[in-house]
Amino acid sequence: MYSEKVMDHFSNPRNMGEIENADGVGTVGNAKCGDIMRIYLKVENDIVQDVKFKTFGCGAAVATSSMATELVMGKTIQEALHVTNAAVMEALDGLPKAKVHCSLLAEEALHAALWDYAQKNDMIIEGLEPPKADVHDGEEEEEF
Amino acid sequence: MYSEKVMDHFSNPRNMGEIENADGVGTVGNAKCGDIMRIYLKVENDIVQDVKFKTFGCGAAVATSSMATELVMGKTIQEALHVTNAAVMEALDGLPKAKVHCSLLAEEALHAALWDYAQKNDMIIEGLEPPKADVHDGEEEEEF
Amino acid sequence: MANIYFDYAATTPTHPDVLAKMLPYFTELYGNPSSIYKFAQGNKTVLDVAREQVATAIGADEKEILFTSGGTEADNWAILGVAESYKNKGNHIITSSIEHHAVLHTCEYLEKNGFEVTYLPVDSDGVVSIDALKNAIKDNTILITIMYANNEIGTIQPIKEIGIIAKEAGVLFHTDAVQAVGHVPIDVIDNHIDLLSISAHKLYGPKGPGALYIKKGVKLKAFIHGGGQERKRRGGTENVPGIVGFGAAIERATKFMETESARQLILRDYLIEQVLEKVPFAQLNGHPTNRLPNNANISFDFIEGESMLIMLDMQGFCASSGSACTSGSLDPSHVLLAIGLKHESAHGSLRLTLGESNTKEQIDQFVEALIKIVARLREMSPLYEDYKKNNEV
Amino acid sequence: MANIYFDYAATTPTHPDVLAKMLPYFTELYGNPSSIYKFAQGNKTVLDVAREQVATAIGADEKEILFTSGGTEADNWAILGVAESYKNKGNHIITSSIEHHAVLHTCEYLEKNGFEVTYLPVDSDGVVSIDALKNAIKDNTILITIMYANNEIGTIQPIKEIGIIAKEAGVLFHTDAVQAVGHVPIDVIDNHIDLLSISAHKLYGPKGPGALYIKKGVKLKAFIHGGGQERKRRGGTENVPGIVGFGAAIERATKFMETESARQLILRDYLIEQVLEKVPFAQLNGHPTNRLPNNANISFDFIEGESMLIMLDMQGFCASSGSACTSGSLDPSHVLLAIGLKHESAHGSLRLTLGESNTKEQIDQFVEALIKIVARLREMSPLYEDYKKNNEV
Ligand SMILES: Cc1ncc(COP(=O)(O)O)c(C=O)c1O
Ligand SMILES: Cc1ncc(COP(=O)(O)O)c(C=O)c1O
Repeated sequence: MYSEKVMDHFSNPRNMGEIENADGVGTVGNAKCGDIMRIYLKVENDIVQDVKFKTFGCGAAVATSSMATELVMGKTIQEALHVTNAAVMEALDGLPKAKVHCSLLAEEALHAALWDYAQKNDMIIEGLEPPKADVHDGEEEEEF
Repeated sequence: MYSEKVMDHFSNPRNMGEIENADGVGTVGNAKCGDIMRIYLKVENDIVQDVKFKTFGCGAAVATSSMATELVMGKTIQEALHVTNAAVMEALDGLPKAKVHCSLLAEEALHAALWDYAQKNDMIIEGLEPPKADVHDGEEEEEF
Repeated sequence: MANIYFDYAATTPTHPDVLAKMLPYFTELYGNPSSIYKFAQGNKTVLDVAREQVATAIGADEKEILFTSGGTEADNWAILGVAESYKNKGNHIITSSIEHHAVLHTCEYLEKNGFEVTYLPVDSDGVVSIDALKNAIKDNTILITIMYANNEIGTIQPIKEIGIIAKEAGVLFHTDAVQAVGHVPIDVIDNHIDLLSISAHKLYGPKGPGALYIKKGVKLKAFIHGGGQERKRRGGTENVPGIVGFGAAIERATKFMETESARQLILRDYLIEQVLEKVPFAQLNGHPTNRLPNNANISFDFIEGESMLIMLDMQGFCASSGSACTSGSLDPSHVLLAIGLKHESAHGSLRLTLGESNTKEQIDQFVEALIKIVARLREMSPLYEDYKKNNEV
Repeated sequence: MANIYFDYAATTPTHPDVLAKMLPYFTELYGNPSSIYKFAQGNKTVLDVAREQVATAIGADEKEILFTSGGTEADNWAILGVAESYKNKGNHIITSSIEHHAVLHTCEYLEKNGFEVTYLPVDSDGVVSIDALKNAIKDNTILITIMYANNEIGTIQPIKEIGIIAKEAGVLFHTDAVQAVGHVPIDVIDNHIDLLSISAHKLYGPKGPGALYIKKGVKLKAFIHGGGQERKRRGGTENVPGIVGFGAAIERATKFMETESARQLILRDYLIEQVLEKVPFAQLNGHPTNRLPNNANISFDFIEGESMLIMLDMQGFCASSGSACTSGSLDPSHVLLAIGLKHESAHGSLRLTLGESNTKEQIDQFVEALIKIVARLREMSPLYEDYKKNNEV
C-alpha cells in the first residue's frame, strides 16, 4: 500500500515531539476525519531553526508530517511556505489515492504554524492565507 | 440421473420392434416435444399374446415403453388397461421429475393401441377413453 | 517473520482437509453438473451432498439452500428479491444501523427506488432495540433484515425475539449470519428465520461460494438470470470445487464448534482482560458477554487505528480497525458510531478476531507488543498532549 | 473405462499449471485483499496481476476489467446495469434470438419491467441479420447485446460490423464472449465493444470467476452492492485463488491460441467430414466456416438426442445435445429452432466441442461408435419406420 519512503518515515518519524515556547504552532484536521496534525516552529532570522510535529492519524498522516518537517528545516519562511503537498508527496515517492488528503493536511499544518508565528510577531507573510476551517473541504470521491 | 432399472431397459429394451398385421397399433406424442411412442398389440382370446414398441425419445421414453410392454405381455385386456403410468414408474424404480411425462406417454400409447384394437373389432373396452390429442396437456412446470 | 493472525472475521484460511476434498474437482472431475453423462452427473450429486451439509448446519432442509457467489450476493438476493416479489404488499423494510455494507448499501439502493427503509438504532452494546423494532412495523412492512452477529463488535442479536415479532406481524425475516454460522449454533426453525445468508470463507472454506437459505414457501424471484441451475433460481455454472469445499467446511466447523468456540471464548476473555488491565484509556466495544466467541473490539483513546495496525503489522500481527483511514473513507465505522462512540474513539479501535490457530502464547506476545505501540503512538499524539496538559495537577 | 471428452463448451478442466498457481492462496496466502497488513495486501496485488492478464487478452486496459462470479453474472450486470443507468435515455434493447439464457432470460426479465426488447432473427447459418439490426435501432435504443460466438452451433457473429453500427447509432454494444475468449482473437477497441462478458471455466480456468469488461466512460451502477471491492462496483470478498487461476488461464490460453485453435480446427473439420460421410441423414448446423474452431453441431434425422448421448456415454463419450429431453423442458434448443430446424431435427442434434486433450484417434473411435448408435436408434424409431414405408419402391 505505502511506498518504502512512507514506511520509513512512519517507522522512524523525523522531528517528532514538541518545542517548548515555540514561535509558531499550528494544529489542523479534526478527530472526526481521523487525522490531526500539529506543527511547532522555532524561527530565527527568518530561518526555520527547528520544527517538530505531533500527529494523530494514519500511516500516511504521520509520514507526511515527518517529511514536511524535514523539508522545511533550515529553510527561510518564504521557502517553507512553498513546500507544497505535491512536494511532500513526491519526496515520499507517492501516496495511495485515498491518502492524498493527508499530504494536504501537512501543508495546512505548516501554513497554520507559519500563520501563528506571523500573528505572534505582528507581521505579514506574503502569500500566506489564514488556515481553513476544514482541510477536507472541496475533496471529491470517485463517482459511479 | 436414471435408476439402474431404467438404464437396463434403455440399454436392452424388451419387445422392441414391429408386429406385422398387428391387432392394434397406437402412436402417441409428437416430434415437437421430442417423444413419439408406438405400440403394437397381438390379442387372442382377450389376452395380449404379443406386444412390441418403437420409440423416438429420450432414455426414459425408451425405458418406459419397454417396461410397459413387459407389464402387459400375457395380460387380459382389462388388466392391460389398468397398467398405469404409476405402475410403469414403480417398476422402473422411479423417474426424474422432469421425465414423468414419459411414463404418461407409455400409458397413452398402450391405451391408443387398445383403442385401435377395439375399433378394429367393433367392441367397447370398458373404462377406455379415446386417445388424447396431446399427451402433454395439463402438465405443470415448477413456478417461482 | 511468521505472522500471527488475529483477523479471522475478515477471512479464514481454507482448511487443508477442506482443500483436499476440493482438489479432484479442478482437474479430474471437472464435468458441468448440467451435463447428462455420468462423468458430469456425479458433480450434480456432490452439489447435493454439499447442500445437505449446509442445510444440516442451520437446521434447514436441503431444498431450502441455494448456492450463491458469497455472503454479499446472498444478502443482495434476499433483500432485492423480497423487495421485488412482495412489492405489491408493501414497500417498507426494517434493518439496523449496524448491518454490513452488503445489507446497508442494498437498502440504500432500494431507497433510491421507491422503498422506505427504517434503520433501527442499537444500544451502547450494539443490541437492536426491540421496542424500536415493534414500533417500526407498519402495514406496508415486507421485510425485517437484521444480522445474526455483528462483524465488527461481535454483538449477537436477540434473533429469536426478532423472529417471533416478524412472524406475528406477518413480515419476512432475513438475517445476515455470515459471521455467526460455524461459530455459534443456529436453528432457522426455532428462530423463525425466513432467509439467511452464509459465506464459506468465514468458516475455513474457500473464498467464493456462499448460500442463501430460503424457507419453503417464501417466494423469491431469481436475482441472477440464466441457465436452469439451482432449480432455475440462480443461473451460472456452479463453482463445483468451491461448493464441495463449502460443504466440507461447514460440516467440519459444526462438528468442532462446541469445543473450538469454547476454547476461543476463553482466549478472547483472556485477551480482553489483559488489554484492559495493561493498557490505560482502553474500553471494550460490543456486548460484554453476548458476543461472538472469537471477537474482541477495543478502543484506545488519543490514537488512530491504522497507525496501530501498521505498527502491529511490522511485528507480524494481523488485525483490523474501524478507523476511516483504513478504508480510505472519511468517516470511521458506522457500527462504532452507532453504539455511541465519539469519532476519536471510533478511529482508535482495534478488532481482534480469533481462530483455530491462535494460542495463549500468541496473545501474550500480542499484548506485550500492543502496550508499547499504544504508548508510542500516544507520545506522537497531539490529542494525548492536550489531555495531559488539561489534566496536569 | 476412460472418458473421451467432447464437451469443452460445457466446461473445461482447470489446467494443472493453473491449479498450481492457485493453490497457495487457499491455505497459506489466504488474506482478505481489503485488509491493510502486508500479508493481505499481497493479495490485492495478485488481483491486479490477474486483471492485467485478463485485460491483455482482449486488448483492454486493466482498469476496464471488473471481476464477477462468472459469465452469467457478467451478462446480467451488463444488461441490467445499462438498463438502469441509461433508462432516462430510452428503454429499448436489441439482442438476437440465439443468445445464451444468461442474456435471454435477463432480457425477458426487463420486458416484464417496462423495457422493450427486439430479438433479431438469424439466417440458416446462425448469423444475425445486419439489415434487421439496422432497422431495429430506434431513438430509444440504449443497448445492443449480441454474442460473439454461439455456444451451441459455434457461429461467430460479424462483431466488428455490429460494433460500427452501434457506434454510429450512439448505442452501447455488449457482447457475450464467453465461448470466444481464449479460442479466437478478440480486440475490444477494434470491434468497438463497450461491454464484454468472460468466464474462466471455458478456457481451462476454474469454475467460478468471470469478468465484465466495461469500457472507460461507460456508466454502470453496481449490480451487487456491498463493500468497496472492485472499485466499489462489485461488493463481496474476492475469490482470490479463483481469480489468480482465471488470470493464469487466460494468459495461457492466449499464448497457445494460435497453434491450438488451428489444431482443433483441423480435427473439427475431420470430425464433421467423417460423420457426414459415414452417417446418412445427417447435416451440419451453424456456419460452415465462420464458426468456433472447436465446435461441431450435427443433426441426425429420426432419432432423439438424449438417447444418443446416453448410448455414447455408455461407451465413454461425453457430448451434448439440443434436445429438449436433455434439459427436461419440452422445447428443443431455441438456437436450433431459430436457424430453421424442424423440431425433429433439433431433437436429434449432437454438439461436439473439442479441446486440448482430443486427438484424431479419439475422433475415429467416436465416429465408429456413432455409426452403430445412430443405426440402432433408427431401428427403434417409429419416425424412421414411417420414412422407410413412405419411401419404399
Ligand atoms: C455463451 C455463454 N454465455 C454465458 C454462459 C454462462 O457462463 P457461466 O456458466 O460461467 O456463468 C455460457 C456458459 O455456460 C455460455 O456458453
Ligand atoms: C456480516 C457480514 N455480512 C456479509 C459479508 C459479506 O460476505 P462476502 O465477503 O463473502 O461476500 C461479510 C464479510 O465480508 C460479513 O462480515
